[in-house]
Amino acid sequence: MADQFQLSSASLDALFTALQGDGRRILAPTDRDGRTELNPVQTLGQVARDYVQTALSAKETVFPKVEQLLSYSMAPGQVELVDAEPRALPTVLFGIRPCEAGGFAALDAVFNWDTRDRFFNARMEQLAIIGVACTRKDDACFCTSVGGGPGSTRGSDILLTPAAGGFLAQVLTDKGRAIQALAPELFAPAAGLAAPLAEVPAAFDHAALTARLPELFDSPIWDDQALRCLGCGACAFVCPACVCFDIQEEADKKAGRRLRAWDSCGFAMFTLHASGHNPRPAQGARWRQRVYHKFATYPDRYGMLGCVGCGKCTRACPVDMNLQEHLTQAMAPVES
Amino acid sequence: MTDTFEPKITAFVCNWCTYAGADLTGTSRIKYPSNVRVLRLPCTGRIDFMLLAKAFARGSDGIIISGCHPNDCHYTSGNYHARRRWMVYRNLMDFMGIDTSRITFSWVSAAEGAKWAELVNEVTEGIRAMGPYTEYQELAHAGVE
Amino acid sequence: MDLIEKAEQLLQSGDVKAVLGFEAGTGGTRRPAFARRPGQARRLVFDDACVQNLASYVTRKETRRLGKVAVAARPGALRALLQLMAERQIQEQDVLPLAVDAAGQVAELPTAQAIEEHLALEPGPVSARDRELLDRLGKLSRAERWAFWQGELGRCVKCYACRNSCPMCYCEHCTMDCNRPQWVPVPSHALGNLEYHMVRAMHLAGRCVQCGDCGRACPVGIPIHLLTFNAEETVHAQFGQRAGASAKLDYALSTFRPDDKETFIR
Amino acid sequence: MSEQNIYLPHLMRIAAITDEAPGVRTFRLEFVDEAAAQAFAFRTGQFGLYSAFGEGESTFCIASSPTRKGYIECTFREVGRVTAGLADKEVGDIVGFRGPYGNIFPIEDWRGRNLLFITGGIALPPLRSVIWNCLDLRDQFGDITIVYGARTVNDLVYKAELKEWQERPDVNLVLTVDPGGETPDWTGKVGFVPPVVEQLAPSPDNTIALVCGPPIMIKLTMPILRKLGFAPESIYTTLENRMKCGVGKCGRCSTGRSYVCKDGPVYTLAELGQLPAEY
Repeated sequence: MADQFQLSSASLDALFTALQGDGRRILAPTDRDGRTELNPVQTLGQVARDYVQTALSAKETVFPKVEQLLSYSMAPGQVELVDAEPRALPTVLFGIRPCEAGGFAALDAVFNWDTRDRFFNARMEQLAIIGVACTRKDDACFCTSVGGGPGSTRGSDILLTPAAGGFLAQVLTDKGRAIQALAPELFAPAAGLAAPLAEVPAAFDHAALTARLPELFDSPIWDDQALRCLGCGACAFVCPACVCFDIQEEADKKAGRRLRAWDSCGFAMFTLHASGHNPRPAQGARWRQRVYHKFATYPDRYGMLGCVGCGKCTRACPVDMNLQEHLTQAMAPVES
Repeated sequence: MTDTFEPKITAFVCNWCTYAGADLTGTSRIKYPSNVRVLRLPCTGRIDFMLLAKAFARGSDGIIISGCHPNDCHYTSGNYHARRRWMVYRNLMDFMGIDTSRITFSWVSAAEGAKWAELVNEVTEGIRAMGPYTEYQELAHAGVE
Repeated sequence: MDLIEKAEQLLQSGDVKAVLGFEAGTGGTRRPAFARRPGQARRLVFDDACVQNLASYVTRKETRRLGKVAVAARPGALRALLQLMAERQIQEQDVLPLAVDAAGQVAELPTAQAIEEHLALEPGPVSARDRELLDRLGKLSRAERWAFWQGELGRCVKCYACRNSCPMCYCEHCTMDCNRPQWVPVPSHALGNLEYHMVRAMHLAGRCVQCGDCGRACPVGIPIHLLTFNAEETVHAQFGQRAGASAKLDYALSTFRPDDKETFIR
Repeated sequence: MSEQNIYLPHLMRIAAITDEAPGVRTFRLEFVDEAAAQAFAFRTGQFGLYSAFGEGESTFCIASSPTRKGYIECTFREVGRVTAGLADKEVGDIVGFRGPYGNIFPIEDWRGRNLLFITGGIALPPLRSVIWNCLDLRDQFGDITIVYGARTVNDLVYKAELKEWQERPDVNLVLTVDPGGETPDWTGKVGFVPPVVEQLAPSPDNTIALVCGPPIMIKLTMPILRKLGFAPESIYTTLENRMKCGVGKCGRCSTGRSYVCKDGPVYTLAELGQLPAEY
């Protein structure tokens, strides 16, 4: 059980000051131009209120949408390679939801299961997460169906739960304790207090789903479900657990750089061979890959799901490819 | 600083009129600034809007686009088609906040060597007064972690 | 006859293989739905919350494979269907557009002419809100517009939801996916985003039916439809035609008039 | 402690270029950095990512045998941006190489076995590595049979080596070209690879079959081998899924639970049976 404390809003604001005094930037959900999105903040007052989720996920703090892997210069018969050092700033991610905080483990699983990805790791090392538990939910949320919950501590270094006059704080990790140590006087003892959380009823049993997927591979439901899928990458790009990336070259005659950028298995181009052959030629196969990668491959390879139930994909989808609903349907394929 | 600023200007010209006109400027020994890099294309109809975008992205401070006068196109109607596209593109660029005053469109015939020199002079001085197109050139490095 | 009855009838008779319409989605929204069997027609709804442009499905190979489809079409979809006919991507007999009136009654629009006549009764494509946005941006200084679009496009992650939701973006090989040459950088950095949206707007100039679906599709809320709207408005103002007005429209940028009027060529 | 950048390639100098067939070239590559050369080792079946600086990276097998030290070779057809960039290079130019990646052909397990190679077109390179590896250890293996087909005589790659294999008494080389692809002096067979294999009817006894070719050739050859009595565990092939990272992260080659770049590219037919047919 983690150490539990109480923080008034004023204390939390003071903690923001202490964090910045320690040389850390704070990224938090803000309401800017009518959109809830992560931005640098200085004070608690700048943090969005009453939000359920940001549109994009917090993965961009450790896995930016575009990052440089290397650069080089060229002359006849010569190439000078320049290694790229990730620009990893000491960062506190404040106010993300427990589901998203849990997503970093899924990223880590892929980036480090074999060789280690320096770019991800350098940024991860500099990142501390102060999550805020959910007292509200919306129709896209399904964290409890995938092993999470509105008060899940997984992935957070400190988890705050809104309570009267401020927050309950669970200090969970060494990184969390290091933050606490910056201003220990702000953390008042609060043993035994509790705060109400959002109610998110579970919609399906993820273990049963994982067990069932192998036999459903050739089922027509994937093609059926994917009929309305437009094949864009919105779901993958907003997903806190989607890791797939592209490597792109940009150069002129004298110099160039190699960049990593987000990619999506939903794009037809993703698997297209130079010969024109495409192993996943239709959207149904690509949609199935998305589902299977998260709910069959991840559990098999990494012992966890590749989905945290945040519902960002559902909210981002222009045609409402509701993931929870589709998975529920996969568990009980009854259609007239 | 502005004293040392030499504008980089890219000119996209058609092969049949403006290129020949610029050639005439030279053979007529009319002097004009050397800030212009001339890129010859078969016809103004070939001057894709992306060429303009690429010129700015690669560091041009100003752009000249020039071809045959209406009714004089070597391919009959390439310049008419081009004109339509420029009308749309110029509005769009302005709407996106791109500085269209850095782009000069003109018709320069093979006989108008003097007009070419005059045009290049004016554009060069105009761009020199505006200064480098830093805000666009900075894009090339922005947005990469 | 209401939409559900109509859909049941069409599917029962085999006149169409699917009815493309809307059904209830997450949190009170509406979403595209394919009714492929008479029993599925009950799911269909049609009201002002139905916003997506269903015409973007008719050129998809997954849809074409089904056979002829009926489309419960809003005006934006109808304009897109006409424009697709003008661009020879579909023929009259490939699709059966269905118009639903305020009372929920359905009319078949089996010919281009029927669509054109139906659309003639509809208000213009640009909503008052978008008109106001366009005007407001137009009144800003150039530097302010630059700052506005840089702020907005900086949010773009190049998920291509705008492209893929667009009924007119049917190209099998989009120039964004071609790399010889690589015209537009693939990554969503500042230049990649600016050039992508510039190309998208230009490729839709004279073809954009101004349904605004691209802007609606954007997961980060960029009003990117304003870019194609701007290009389309220029085409309308300068060349006197609007995409989606007729199945026999020439592409504004592949034609010309010797007396096209401009003010900027020296 | 800063970790290694796993995406940073080695610089390689092109030591030799061989034009194999129309659009098909072989590069012999040597490490620019001596220490990297010393540290480098690979086994047959492995692949790498080759950089044409300015254009990007592309995935090909290492087409030379690990028994030939001091260099690696790759053979590619010019089909896209990167391969076109590579095709522009000349001897002495620098390209990039990351690798070796992926699993191997387990030739140690094949001692005393007969080897049957079946391949077509530009898919000979991965098997060429195995063939030379086994020929350099010739006494460890039984009969070696190679069935190789191409569209036309001109499209056959490694023509000098084919001649060498043809002349070796300890190799049975069967060459074939598609109908219409033969020249007047062609002495090989005329016909597609699968029926040629069927006609040849190789014995499955104590034999390992290695099949590399275009998807259609593999698809048609597998049932023939099964009919001849080859066990799925004795038939090997390689998958050619598209890759970007080569190290099991970018997700592109993910097929079922397998990353082709890590768990492949070498699979037995039995293993393929466990994967969805998304390759």
